[in-house]
Parts: sequence; C-alpha cells; structure tokens
Amino acid sequence: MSLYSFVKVQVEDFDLSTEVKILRTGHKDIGAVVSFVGTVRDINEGDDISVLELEHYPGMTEKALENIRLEAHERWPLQSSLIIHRIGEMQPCDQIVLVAVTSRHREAAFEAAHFIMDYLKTNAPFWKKETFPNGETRWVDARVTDKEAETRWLK
Amino acid sequence: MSLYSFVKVQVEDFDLSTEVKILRTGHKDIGAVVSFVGTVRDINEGDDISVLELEHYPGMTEKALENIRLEAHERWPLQSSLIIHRIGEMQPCDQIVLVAVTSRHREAAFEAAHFIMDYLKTNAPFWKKETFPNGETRWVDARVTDKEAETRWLK
Amino acid sequence: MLEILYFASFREVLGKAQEELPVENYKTVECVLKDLAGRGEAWQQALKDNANLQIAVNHSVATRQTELNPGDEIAFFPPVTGG
Amino acid sequence: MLEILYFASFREVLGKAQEELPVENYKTVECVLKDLAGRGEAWQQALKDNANLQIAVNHSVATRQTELNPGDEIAFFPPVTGG
Repeated sequence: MSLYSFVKVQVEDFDLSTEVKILRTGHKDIGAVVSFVGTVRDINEGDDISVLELEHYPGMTEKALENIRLEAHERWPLQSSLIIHRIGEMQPCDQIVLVAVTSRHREAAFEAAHFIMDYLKTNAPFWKKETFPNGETRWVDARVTDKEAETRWLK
Repeated sequence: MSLYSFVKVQVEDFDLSTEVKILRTGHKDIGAVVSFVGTVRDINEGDDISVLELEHYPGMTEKALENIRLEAHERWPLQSSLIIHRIGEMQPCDQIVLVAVTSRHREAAFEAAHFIMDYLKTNAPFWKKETFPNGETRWVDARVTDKEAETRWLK
Repeated sequence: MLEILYFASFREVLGKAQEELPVENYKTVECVLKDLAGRGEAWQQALKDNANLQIAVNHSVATRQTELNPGDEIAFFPPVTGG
Repeated sequence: MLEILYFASFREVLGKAQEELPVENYKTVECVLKDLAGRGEAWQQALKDNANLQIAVNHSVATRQTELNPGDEIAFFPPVTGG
C-alpha cells in the first residue's frame, strides 16, 4: 500500500477540486483531466427517493476497484487515476462516486474515465437500497443498459 | 442574456468544485456530472514550454462556444452545461479550459462533454502561442488529430 | 472451515450476514449451494433457481464449479448496483 | 466601410490588428483578398496562396465567396488552436 491510495471506499463526502489537485500533483505533462461525479437522483423509475443506502463487500470492493483502475492504465496512456466510492446513507443530490483520470491528451482521458465507470457499475460489489417518502424500501435492480455498456469495452 | 451565463471567456482562473456546484443548482434529477479540465502541459512536441499565451476573437468566440453548447443540448438529454475558457498568459500546469455537463445518466454526460471539447478545439477562435525558456516564441500548429476527432460527431 | 457471506437482498431474505461451515463436505461451490438450498423455500429460491445469484470466492468472481479449500471465504449476492 | 481584423500569426506577419476599407469596391470576400494581396509579398503569401487562411464575416465562419454589405466585420486568421 502506498501512502496515498487511489481507491477509496468511504462514508465521508469528497471535494472534487481537492481530489483533482492531489491527482495532478507530482505528474508532469498532463494536458487533460476528466472527472465523473455520480449523484443521488431524487427520482428513480418514476418514484421519489428520500434516502439511498449503499452497501458493499469490504475487501472485495477495494480489490475490484483497483483491478478496474489498473486495467484502464493498461489500455490507455494515463498519468494518474482515482476512484472514490461512498457507502452508507445518502440523500438526493449527494455525491456517491468520483472517477478522475489525467492524461496528456483528452481522448485517452475521456475513454478511460468512461471505461472505469462502465466497469465499476457491473463489477464492483456495491448494492443500492432506496427508501421512499412513505418509509418503504426497495433494492435497486441492476440495469440491462449497464451490462450493455460494459460490452462496448470487450477486446 | 440570462443572469448567469454558461459561456465564459476570462483571464481569471476557475475552481472546479465551485463551478460544478453552480451548474447543479436548480436542476432536479441529475445523476451524472462529467467535467473536463484542460491544463497547460510543460512539454509540447518535445520542447519545454515556459509561457503559453491565449489569444481570442472577442464576440465571435462567445458566439461559437454558445453554439457548440446548444448543439450538445440538442443531441443529448442534458440538464445543464458550462464552458469556461481562459485567455492571456498562462504557465505550465495552469488550467486553460473547463467543460462540464450534467445529465440523468452517465452515457449522455460523457458523450456531450467529449463532443463539446472536440468541437471547441476546431471551431472556437482561440490561438495559442508558446514561449520557450530561451525566450523564443512559436504559434501552436493546429493538430490533424483534432480535425479527425471532430469528424467522429458528424451526423 | 468455510466462511460464508450474504449481501444485500440475499442477507435480508436469508436473515443472515455470515456463518461458518465445515469444509470437509464441500469440494465445489455447487456442493455448498446444494446443501444450503435444503434449508427451506427461501434458501432454495435464493440459491438454487436464481439466475441472479452472484458468487465470489476469496474476493474474486467465481462460479458454481469453483473448487474450494479450507479457509476459503465464499460470498453470495445479487447483481451489483453501485456507481 | 468594412471593418477588417487580423488575428494571431496573421496579425504578426501583416503587422496590423485592424483597419477600415471603403465598401464600394468589394462585392465578396474574394475581392477584398485580391486587393489586400497586392500590398506585397507578406500579404500575398498570407491571403492569396495560403491554404490555412480562415475567414469570418460578422462572427460567423465564411468563405471567399461570401457576399459583403456595408458595415460588415471581416476577420482573417489561421486554424484555431484553443482548448
């Protein structure tokens, strides 16, 4: 483990600018930084959401995220990359996940960030549970479109 | 002109988190925020760069950027978008440009941000001039790969 | 011993987050599943006939055919929905 | 009158950022270019034989064939390199 890990699974919120600044530090020749922030939507499949709970598989989650990150570095010429995924209870508009990558040129940065998100969606062991205003709960179903998105990157 | 404009050409630096926060304000049902930050590289075509100067065409630049932004909104279901491009003198590692878009799902957000950057590169009247450590200067040549990247989006 | 973990809807439906099973009886994940499915209808539905069942052994994606060794950690869970 | 603007390397090579020209003589951008190219070798190279010449009329991308009206703003510049 290095002093600063590029995969973080945490309860705490994150600040986009701060994380991007850290990600750029110590790297020369960066021309492009692409970042993705996933946020809690206030509506899912037509229903109002009041709370979103994120469960994960400690140990396996970090390993899965690191594998996806390393795979991105093998496929594209990246200078650095970072994945932060929050767990626990969140409200609408809260930030859930951050993926940020740096590269010399924008093409690699856009592709790699998109790839990491698509793979994270179908390969990292997180599960979402929604609570509605009336107190009822529902485990979020996996989306077919996420599985389709992943196939785009098959070699 | 609305009170808050989504195209800004400015000398001042920008803060990524602050701009993304403003961009999300007042929009419901956002699930994805993709942002691109272009930075001044310390090396270009093998040469060390000490200063980068950005010239633009006042009036036409803002119009071109707004047209690209509106075209992105026509092509993808976006909630909001923002383009900030700096002008004047910059040093290596400085931020040059920010493109940020919000959408319900990540696919549209990734595509739209990538599209805006590709079109900005070949359609917005900005010109870069590099100064080397020995004081000599060079106007940056347009890259063939930028023209190729644009053709990817032809309908 | 084998360490068995259940996550998300599986944990709720089966009423259990983890348990230990003696390893001697189980050559593959399929053997574990067969045994657990005999505990009742909820177990059978979740572990036997469920196309949504996902399996991990020692933090890596696995299948019903994955072979087991003493001390292995086996997890059962639904398709992931993070991000 | 026509307002003529030069940007980036064109401004440097031609030693001029802007000027005004009487409109009566010019039906299209081509007419302006032909006239300006007669000012000397730098002008000819930049405006006559230069595949890199980009043109805008009133802040919109234009061509040599674009027609002109009194008060138009015409800009000459190299391929853009922002972002």
